Amino acid sequence: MSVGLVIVSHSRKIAEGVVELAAQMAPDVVLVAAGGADDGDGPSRIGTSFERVQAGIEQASDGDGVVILTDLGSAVMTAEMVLEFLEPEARDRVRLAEAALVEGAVAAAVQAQGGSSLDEVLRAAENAVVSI
Amino acid sequence: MSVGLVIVSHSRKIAEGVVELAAQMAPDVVLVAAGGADDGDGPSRIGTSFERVQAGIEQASDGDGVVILTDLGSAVMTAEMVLEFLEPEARDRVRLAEAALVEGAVAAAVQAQGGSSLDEVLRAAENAVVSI
Amino acid sequence: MSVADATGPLDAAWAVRWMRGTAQVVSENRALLIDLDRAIGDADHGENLDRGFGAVLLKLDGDAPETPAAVLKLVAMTLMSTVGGAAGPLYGTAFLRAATSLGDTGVVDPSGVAGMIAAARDGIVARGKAEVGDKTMVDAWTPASEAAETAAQAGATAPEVLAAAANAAHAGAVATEPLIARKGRASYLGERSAGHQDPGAVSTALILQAAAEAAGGEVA
Amino acid sequence: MSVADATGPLDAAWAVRWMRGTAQVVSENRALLIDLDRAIGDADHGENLDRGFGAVLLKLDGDAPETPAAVLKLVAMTLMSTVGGAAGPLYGTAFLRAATSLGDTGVVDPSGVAGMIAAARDGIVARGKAEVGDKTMVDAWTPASEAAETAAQAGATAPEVLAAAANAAHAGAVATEPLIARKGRASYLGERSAGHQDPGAVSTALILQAAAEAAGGEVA
Ligand SMILES: Nc1ncnc2c1ncn2[C@@H]1O[C@H](COP(=O)(O)OP(=O)(O)O)[C@@H](O)[C@H]1O
Ligand SMILES: Nc1ncnc2c1ncn2[C@@H]1O[C@H](COP(=O)(O)OP(=O)(O)O)[C@@H](O)[C@H]1O
Ligand SMILES: [Mg+2]
Ligand SMILES: [Mg+2]
Ligand SMILES: [Mg+2]
Ligand SMILES: [Mg+2]
Repeated sequence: MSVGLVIVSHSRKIAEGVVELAAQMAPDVVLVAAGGADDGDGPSRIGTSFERVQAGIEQASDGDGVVILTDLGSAVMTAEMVLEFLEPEARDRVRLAEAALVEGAVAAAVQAQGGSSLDEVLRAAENAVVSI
Repeated sequence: MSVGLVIVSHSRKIAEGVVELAAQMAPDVVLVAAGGADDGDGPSRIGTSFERVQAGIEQASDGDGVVILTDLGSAVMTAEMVLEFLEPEARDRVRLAEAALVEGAVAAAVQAQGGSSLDEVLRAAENAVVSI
Repeated sequence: MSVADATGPLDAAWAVRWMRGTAQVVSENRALLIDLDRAIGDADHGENLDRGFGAVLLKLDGDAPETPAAVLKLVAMTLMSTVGGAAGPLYGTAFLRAATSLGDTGVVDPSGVAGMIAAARDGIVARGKAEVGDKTMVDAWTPASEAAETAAQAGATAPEVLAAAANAAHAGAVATEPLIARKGRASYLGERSAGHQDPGAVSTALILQAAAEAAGGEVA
Repeated sequence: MSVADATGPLDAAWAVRWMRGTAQVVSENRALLIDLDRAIGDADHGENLDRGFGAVLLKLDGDAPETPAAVLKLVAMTLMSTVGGAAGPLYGTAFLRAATSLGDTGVVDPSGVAGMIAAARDGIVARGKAEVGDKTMVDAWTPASEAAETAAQAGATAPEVLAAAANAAHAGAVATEPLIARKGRASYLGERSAGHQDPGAVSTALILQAAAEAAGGEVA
């Protein structure tokens, strides 16, 4: 199984949209949307959710590792916090990309679809060119 | 009135999500989502729509100019095509940013909210750091 | 490929036949174009073009433009607003520039055919900034344009010029197979894009084949 | 600010009083924190913290942790999952590190207070990578930690150490006003971020004030 991706955005729509866009070119890759703040029921508030990110990593981690993409700085902090709660073996198989969210996710998804390794997928995200 | 933004994405959700995210920090800026391909009724297909981009520019152009942000290359081509159909005076007040979509849109929106000029807003988009 | 039944001057009626033929051949090859795009893209090229040329058919049923250029302009505007993928602005620009090159001529002559194909090709390059060898539709349009120019200069008839262009586009499309994509979505795949023909190059060959067949040109 | 009624050792009951007091003062200052965040952010800091400490109250009604550290750990976990903004991971980390620094001690002594505040501050720096002067909550936590350390070394009581920290945090928050933000959302504003106090620095002062008041410390 390939590397999975978790898309962390303050907006649920952005996270879901990135997943639908990237899925077009990477039908076999596990892509998980972790967008918006968690407020039980009701429409998702703008923000990030520790639980959604944690569950997203869990869901994406059956393959060759997980790359996390984030939008703004507070999403990065939420993701790093989640990483601190992982067991060392699980933690070792997760990478946090410093990448443009949409562009990096598409590039990473295509790379993962091709069966590349965790660090190759990370590199694809981080080197993604804007507006190819 | 400030500079307006048009968010062109292949995914309607992404475009709408970017608008909701950027609006939080730029409540007075006109932000228009031009996402997905236009198929009359029904859910929006993944793709870009000449008409939605054209209407978006129109809608955003009451202020000090318009900055367009795009996701992938075909969105850039659609936007450039629309620009060719504008009258020269209208065309002169529009800029196409080479920027990360989400990160660039937030940075540009904040800049526009501060009353900056068209080229300053463009610069903010293009210089946006990923994961601030 | 086959010899088309229709013959006659390259007038507005020819342009309409060309577009009807394109709609048909695109529809017949929908699955092929989707499969090609699945391998190195997002699996929608066949769907995009089928929708686009389907919309062209509807427009042609309503309207009967009086010059070849008017037909191509209508096609350009329709593709632009209905395709939704890269092929929308690319073919939109191509047909628009082709229309402009024809002016208000009623019947396109051999050098007019060559000029029209060159204009389409240049429009695609201006829009997408791809070069020959980047594994895009430019790799079909460029040899097509060169073959058309050569044939026109050698005194070929207009149908013969179109047939030469279509054959060259077909060869160009086939030759994209080993290339590594450097433009468009397929460029995300890097080296993995080799080993598949480019969908846009293949659809270009289909479109030019339809042009030749609509003119009664013999396509190899 | 006022002198709190409650006095006594810094035990689990004190930690619970601290958190109840924080929930109240955050709720009272919700609109202020929102307005501060509207000026240089996204106008949600008051809402974020009010939701977070509201959730803490519910947790404390259910559970009665037996050590100060256990209270702080519960608070950390609750804020982390309910705040939704930058303050979630930042205060989450702060309270978690503070809890760790206390170990299983039943009553926190003066140097324990200083160590707890230093641990919270260091956690925030580790999480957010801001330096003093970047116009963030670090500009309140850093002077608070220094003042607590100085007071503890000078032989102050635990409530006095907390009061010194709270006063220093308050002064630090006020002093963020002229600064230009270099971290967090406010950094998008560049020079326009000057002229407003940082919301996180202000909420930090409120939290430490509540700690002091819960201990009966006199806050200027
Ligand atoms: N920059 C470009 N220049 C020339 N042709 C391009 C460019 N980008 C894409 N193409 C062509 O477009 C074709 C894909 O079209 P289509 O599937 O409709 O678009 P999309 O990639 O948006 O899904 C490619 O096979 C290629 O021939
Ligand atoms: N990198 C950082 N380091 C330290 N503090 C930060 C950082 N980023 C943001 N903050 C603090 O967080 C506060 C904003 O919190 P909040 O409004 O809850 O988050 P958000 O910016 O996600 O809406 C700021 O006022 C600042 O004090
Ligand atoms: Mg495609
Ligand atoms: Mg497509
Ligand atoms: Mg905020
Ligand atoms: Mg927020």
